[in-house]
Amino acid sequence: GGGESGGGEGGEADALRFGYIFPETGDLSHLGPPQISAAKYALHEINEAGGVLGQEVPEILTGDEANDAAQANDAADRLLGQDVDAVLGAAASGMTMAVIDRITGAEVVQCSGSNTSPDLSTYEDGGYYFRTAPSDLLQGPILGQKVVDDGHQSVAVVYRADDYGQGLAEATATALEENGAEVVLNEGYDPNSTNFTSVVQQVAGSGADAAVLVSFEEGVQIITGLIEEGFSPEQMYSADGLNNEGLGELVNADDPGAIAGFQGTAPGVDNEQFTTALTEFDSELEVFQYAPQVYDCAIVIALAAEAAESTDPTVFVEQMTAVTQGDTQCSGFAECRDLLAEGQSIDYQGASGPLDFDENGDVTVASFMIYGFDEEGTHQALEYVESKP
Amino acid sequence: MRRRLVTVLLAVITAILVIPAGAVADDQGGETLNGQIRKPETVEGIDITVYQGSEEIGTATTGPDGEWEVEVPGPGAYRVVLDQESVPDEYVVSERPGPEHDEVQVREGQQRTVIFNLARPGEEEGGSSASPSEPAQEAAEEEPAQGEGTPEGVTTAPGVSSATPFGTKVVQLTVAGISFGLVIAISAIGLSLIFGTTRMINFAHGDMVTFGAMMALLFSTGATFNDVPLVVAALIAVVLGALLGIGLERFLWRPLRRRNVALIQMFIVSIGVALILRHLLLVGFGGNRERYDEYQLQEMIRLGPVGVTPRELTIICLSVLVLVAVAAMLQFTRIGKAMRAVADNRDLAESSGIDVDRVTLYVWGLGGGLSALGGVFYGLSQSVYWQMGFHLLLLMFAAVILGGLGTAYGAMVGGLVIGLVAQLSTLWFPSELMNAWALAIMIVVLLVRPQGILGRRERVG
Amino acid sequence: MDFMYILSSAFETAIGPIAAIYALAAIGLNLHFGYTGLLNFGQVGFMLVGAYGVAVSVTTFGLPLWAGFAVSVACAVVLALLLGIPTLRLRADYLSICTIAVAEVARLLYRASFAQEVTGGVYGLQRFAGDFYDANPFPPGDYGVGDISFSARDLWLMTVLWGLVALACLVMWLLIHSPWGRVIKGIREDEEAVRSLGKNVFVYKMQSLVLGGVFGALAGAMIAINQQTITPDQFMPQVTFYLWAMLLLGGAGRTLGPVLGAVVMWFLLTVFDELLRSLSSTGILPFLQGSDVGALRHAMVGLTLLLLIVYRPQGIIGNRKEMLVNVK
Amino acid sequence: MSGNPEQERPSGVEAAVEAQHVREEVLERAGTAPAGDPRDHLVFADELVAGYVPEVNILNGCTLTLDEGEVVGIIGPNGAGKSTLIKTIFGLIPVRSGGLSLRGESIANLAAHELVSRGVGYVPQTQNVFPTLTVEENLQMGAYLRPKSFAARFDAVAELFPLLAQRRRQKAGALSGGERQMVAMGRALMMEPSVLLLDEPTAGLSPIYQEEVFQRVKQINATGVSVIMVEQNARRCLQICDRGYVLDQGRNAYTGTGRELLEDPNVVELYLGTLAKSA
Amino acid sequence: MSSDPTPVDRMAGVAPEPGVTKPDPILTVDGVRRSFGGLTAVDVEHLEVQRGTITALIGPNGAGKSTLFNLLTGFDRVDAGEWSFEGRRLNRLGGHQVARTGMVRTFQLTKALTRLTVMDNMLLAAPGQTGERMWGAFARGLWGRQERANAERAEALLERFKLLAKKDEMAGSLSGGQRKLLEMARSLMVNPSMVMLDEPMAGVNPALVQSLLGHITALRDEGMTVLFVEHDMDVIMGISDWIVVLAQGRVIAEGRPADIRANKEVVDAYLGTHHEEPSDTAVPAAAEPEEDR
Ligand SMILES: Nc1ncnc2c1ncn2[C@@H]1O[C@H](COP(=O)(O)OP(=O)(O)OP(=O)(O)O)[C@@H](O)[C@H]1O
Ligand SMILES: Nc1ncnc2c1ncn2[C@@H]1O[C@H](COP(=O)(O)OP(=O)(O)OP(=O)(O)O)[C@@H](O)[C@H]1O
Ligand SMILES: [Mg+2]
Ligand SMILES: [Mg+2]
Repeated sequence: GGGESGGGEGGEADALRFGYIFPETGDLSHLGPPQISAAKYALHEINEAGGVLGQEVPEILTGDEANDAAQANDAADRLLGQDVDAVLGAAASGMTMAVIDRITGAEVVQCSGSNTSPDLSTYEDGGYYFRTAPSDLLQGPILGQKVVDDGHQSVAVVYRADDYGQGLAEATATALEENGAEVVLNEGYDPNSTNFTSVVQQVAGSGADAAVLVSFEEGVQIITGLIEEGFSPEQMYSADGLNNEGLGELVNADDPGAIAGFQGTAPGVDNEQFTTALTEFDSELEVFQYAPQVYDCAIVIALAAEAAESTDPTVFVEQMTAVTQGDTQCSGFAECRDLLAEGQSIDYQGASGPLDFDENGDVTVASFMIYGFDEEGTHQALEYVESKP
Repeated sequence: MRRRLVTVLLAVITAILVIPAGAVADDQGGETLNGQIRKPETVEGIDITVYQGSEEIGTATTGPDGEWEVEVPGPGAYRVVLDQESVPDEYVVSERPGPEHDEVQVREGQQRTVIFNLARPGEEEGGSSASPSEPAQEAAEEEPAQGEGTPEGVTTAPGVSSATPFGTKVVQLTVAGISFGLVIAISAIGLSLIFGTTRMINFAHGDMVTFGAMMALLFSTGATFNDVPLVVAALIAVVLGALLGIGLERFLWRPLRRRNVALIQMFIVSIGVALILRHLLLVGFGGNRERYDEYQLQEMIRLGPVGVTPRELTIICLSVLVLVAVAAMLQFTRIGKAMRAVADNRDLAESSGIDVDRVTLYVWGLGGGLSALGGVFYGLSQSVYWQMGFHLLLLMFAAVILGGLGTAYGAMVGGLVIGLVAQLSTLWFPSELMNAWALAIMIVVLLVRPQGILGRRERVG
Repeated sequence: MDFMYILSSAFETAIGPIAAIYALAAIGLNLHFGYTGLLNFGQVGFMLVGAYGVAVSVTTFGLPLWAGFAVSVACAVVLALLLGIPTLRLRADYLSICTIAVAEVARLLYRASFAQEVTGGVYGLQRFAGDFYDANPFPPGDYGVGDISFSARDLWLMTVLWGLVALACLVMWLLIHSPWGRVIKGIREDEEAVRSLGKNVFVYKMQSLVLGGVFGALAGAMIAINQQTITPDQFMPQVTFYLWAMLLLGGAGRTLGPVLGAVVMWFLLTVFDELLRSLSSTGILPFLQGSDVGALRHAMVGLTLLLLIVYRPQGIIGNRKEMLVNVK
Repeated sequence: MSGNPEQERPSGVEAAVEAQHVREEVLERAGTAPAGDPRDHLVFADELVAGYVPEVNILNGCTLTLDEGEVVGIIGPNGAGKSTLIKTIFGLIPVRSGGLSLRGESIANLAAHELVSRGVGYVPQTQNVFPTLTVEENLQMGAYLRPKSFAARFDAVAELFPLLAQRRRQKAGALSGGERQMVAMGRALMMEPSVLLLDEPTAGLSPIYQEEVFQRVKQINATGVSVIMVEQNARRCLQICDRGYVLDQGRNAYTGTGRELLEDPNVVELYLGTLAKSA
Repeated sequence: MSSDPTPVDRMAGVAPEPGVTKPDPILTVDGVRRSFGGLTAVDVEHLEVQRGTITALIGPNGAGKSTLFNLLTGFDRVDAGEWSFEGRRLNRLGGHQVARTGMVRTFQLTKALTRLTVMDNMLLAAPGQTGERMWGAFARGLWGRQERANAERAEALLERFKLLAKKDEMAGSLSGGQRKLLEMARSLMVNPSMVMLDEPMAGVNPALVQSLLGHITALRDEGMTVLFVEHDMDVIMGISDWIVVLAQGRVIAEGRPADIRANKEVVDAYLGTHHEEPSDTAVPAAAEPEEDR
């Protein structure tokens, strides 16, 4: 129904233009595909529902952050040069740092689905920067608590020494100590490291009864090493970086059950539906890290534009927080848009969680999944926990 | 500031339990607070009281294995207090986390663990958090013997519950260093050959390594090629690697040489080749890490303090074999000598009747094949991803240079030094600086021996 | 597909601040390699210390921005000395690997957790260039001709940067066309011969390393200013490789070679990016997945580098005669 | 300040001017050498044009023949193109125009190693050893195409240069200039060529060895090997040569038997010098 | 020419024996040794080089001549021994420092600066250029005149060495012999008080050799000391005032040309008998310059 959205004065508004800056290449290129698909999926949904303010949303403009600030900057420049209204990304906190001045300085809304660095909360972004991923400060305590709850009292924390791993590891280690557990090892490794034997041996030799691995896929090498050293998967924990359906097969293709008992935390809600829909949209997708968060970014931006009845970012940025904190809960673009058209104030419930932005553009409430693997090595969501700062 | 934030953090709102048969929530039902006093050892008869606000919810006393449990009426925030009176005289309550936990949030259905630690008077140390550079030596002293004290319900794997003594660590890391060093060496030997023969800094070598690993992956896993055994796939990969090398020489480097293009320009071309190869592999195989599906997760062979998997042992042995074979080939066979002759002086080699183009082609073939083999070994010992070779490239160069260019065993010696230094540095320094130490050692060695470890000084006048 | 748009946006990049920054760093590299024959593969190390010189001075120690630049230059000098003393007597190919190694070690140290207090560790440092933008004489707004336009911010940056580049070129020209430059070029050919004529080769090499390093550091400092944020991981060895590509593309041993190389290189990078992206969005290349564009673009850059060297090995304005003499 | 020794001759400048005249005259005549039939000669280079840098010819129509069992010497001032001529014959420099044949068969575009397999051996003027190979390996490279004959040939070479046998395990790069020259010569002798191209084989050798090399060349020649040698030890070279060519600026300036050239006053004045004039 | 006895004349009274002291040595070498593995390449007990003379250093291949040059000029390190030049000890000085004391050498295997023009090769060698200092380089006015003077001198030398036509070509495009010539000319450009030439005439056309010898003797007459290694007997006998014979690293004989030719040991080890005949005829030519005086 385009009728309602015609509420804008004469329907003269420009189309809402999205752009993204995601890692298509570079060290974090494995994080690219799910986020790209999610963004495209969101736009697809929006257009299915008739577009924003009655205008079809044009094809998303793309940019590669390449894990290189110069290229990310260049990509940002070009997106801005094409008059985008909103930029999704960047995926890595460091890359966001590299482009945030440019984008928010140009008064364009930026929303990332995977930035977890606490520093971004307080960054002076003129109110243009948002993120749907929870800060490390939210995830760390949940993970720490989980380890302690399972009866572990001396814990080894190893992490990917970059802005993702170090931040989360710090938060987790703090939480572990707050809970009274002893952190017997707190060691970062070079993300580009080509050999993990020494890390494995440090964990094995630390006398810890549990290990927390804050890593991306390279964590598989540590898991394998630890299992071979006689560590049981039940003693291993990880975070969103290893929240991977195929983890069991990566560790041991013959017997994915080898990692039975491995657990971890990851931002997300119980949203089978979203995963299924996204898989339908892009059948080649294997992992789904941060896909719901990116999807939410796009939808919230579209809703904000609807609510502000304008696709001008300087105008609709005011509505970004409002559409996540209103009175009537709703989910999905079509439903929320219709409510807005009825003049209601809406509270968008995202694919990644309840999603309420605070004044910093952070989510106030984050939902975390505790995942684990069963005897067959199948990925399971064990529990959902919400956390508020 | 962050500390304080975290203490107020755990305000729990709702809890949704999705999977009914959760692996953790074994005994379904009410919320509890529980714990086990086991530091420095399990202590019986300690009283623990739980309050909600000022209201006392319940009290428990630790059992013989130090465990205690208090049922709580429901989700919410509780205060858990350890009764200091009940602590036997030989212990005091450890400062961390102290005798009292404020604001312990319990979610619906959660059996939440609360930790109290005891300590022997006088032994109390301030913080227990390990700094990265001192891996928990204290933990070893604190828990000299586990054995009978280990309570059930707490999973403790054999051999990991107490910290390993320093000497053992040295031995273990030495083994790890050797195996790492040999993987570097075997990947680098092709580089050394090509670098040695053509004097060209081939920046595409890392990606040739990746190519080999990926080809083996392509043939050994997945439906595409019906799962040939990895050994066969590795052989195919070596052949393909050799073909890649030959193709590059035949259709790129040779024409460039014909056009009298200088080495440094060729180096830029090799960067171009590297970019192409790497990103085509990215497009073809995606950005994820994969592993071969054979020889994973093996039982360790334990020889005293050292554990090695058969996989690693095989890689070590095969690497040494191949390295020695290549070195011997270079040193003793006719074609090997011809390769060195071409390296020294192309025109003169040509004038000696050596078909320089053919020899160079062999070198590239051999170099390509060996890099593919290195890739398979490397992928087997670590994992296969599109940047694997690129990440290893600098270490390979370091190994080749450190050993001394143009020497038969150079790559091997250099690789071993690099591998050992990298691994052993983690005994004292943070792991994140592993590569920094490996590279630093190269510079230090070159300071003393500018021609590399095995290299020979050149005559000046 | 809008070719005019693609061209104009590529042109914007080619004369934009980033290209100027790379040009500056490549000028330093030109002094190192093009004239002195030092195979310096660690130029990015100078950019790193330059960038951090500004960032650390301003953020961590609260110094004014100009002092940050002074610190940058000082850091470059120190790094050049540290790098040069052990490595300058090495053979060319050994030197090349050692310089990458030093730059890489520097990066790893700057990002290490123990350095976090000062350098911000893996998080890097942000927001230190306010003073620079406050000094912007251009009133806010867009400036440009036709499809090409720059914001006041970029215009200010570009003025300063291209000014620096021009200054660097002038300095280089004066130096190279002097007896000093002759000695430097002599060292490139055969340092033993130059030594036998009574020139202190080490000192000359060191001077060259320092001066080229200072250009690199200035480029680094300008990166910091441009981005307002720096992390150690943006100073990976690849940056040096790109600089090399630019230098050889333009023509090594030519005053304007590196500048031309940087401009052309960024032009190409952008053209391919835009071209592939518009091809994939118009669906002309159906096999292209969204995430493949970035990868293919890099592959295309590789291919172009390759073709350019094949068809113009001496670079765009290089001297083919010099190159041929070099070979035989 | 000008040196006394020059008094007996015209002063430097005048001499140069006069010499230039003679040279120009000679070069006028050159290039009209009668072309023969390639099949009549072992090596036949006809009006060769070649060079290094595009569009700059170093050889401007150089003609040379070598018959079976001959020793031919090439002399000429520095930079005349002697080495270039040898390199062109040996296929290291592409022929730009002109004919080049071996036993009547064109070799204009053959690679050097193919010539080696046709029995042509070559000793370059500079960079004529493999520095990182040992002396023995250097010699093995000489016998690359006939590895079996190595042992026997090695003994023969060792007899000529005993030092090489003593130093067989030493890297050639560390050798003295003369020792290198021995290695280079030895390497060529290992090949058992039927045509031997020598570019200043005696440069840097001590007088004893210089003479030894000339003698050896004669001996080898006596066994049926044809030799082309470039020499700056021109007088001695022409003494043992059957025929000699004087090259100047990439052209033939004089051609004749060794004795004819030795006695031609112009050749002596311009190319041989009077320093070592006998009698 | 001055009426003072020239250095050459003063050599008349010096006994032709190894290690003999000279009236006015510019270079004194004492106990210099260098060995490579088991091979002692240089073992010179005592050697003096007379100022203002042309001294030839001869010896069989591998005798250690080039190695001695390398040691004396700081391009290699001695195992033991010391030496002094113009009364100044040179031990531990680097190659460039030695050159600055006024002792300049050439290399047996030439080292042309290939991608510099011949002229630049020459100019590079000129000593004490203001513009060679980094800051000086910017002040064109400071070094412009010096540069022109140097260029003139360089052209004169190139003319002499038959390289003037090539002055704007890259040194890398010179032929083997031309490189030798350039190397020699370049070393003279430094204005050394002593040049050490390592086989300067090998590969140089005899006609040119002849005119160069004139130049070298002229240089000597201007007061320069020349120490050169050579295998061409005509050259050695033609211009040297004094000959030092090295074999297996040791000085086995010293003396004037006539002394050396009469030395049976040297003839056997080095000259070979066959050479006697032509070298006999060369004597008068060699003696010419001296007789003139
Ligand atoms: N690699 C090269 N590139 C360009 N020009 C060259 C090259 N080598 C030689 N030349 C030029 O070719 C000419 C002839 O050189 P060539 O080496 O043939 O001389 P030559 O007769 O052997 O002299 P010499 O007796 O000094 O060895 C020289 O003038 C030189 O300038
Ligand atoms: N770096 C080195 N390593 C090993 N041996 C060396 C080295 N340098 C020189 N030699 C040896 O020392 C000896 C002396 O060499 P040197 O070059 O001084 O001889 P030379 O007298 O100059 O001979 P030539 O007349 O042939 O040039 C030679 O036998 C040589 O092999
Ligand atoms: Mg020649
Ligand atoms: Mg010598």
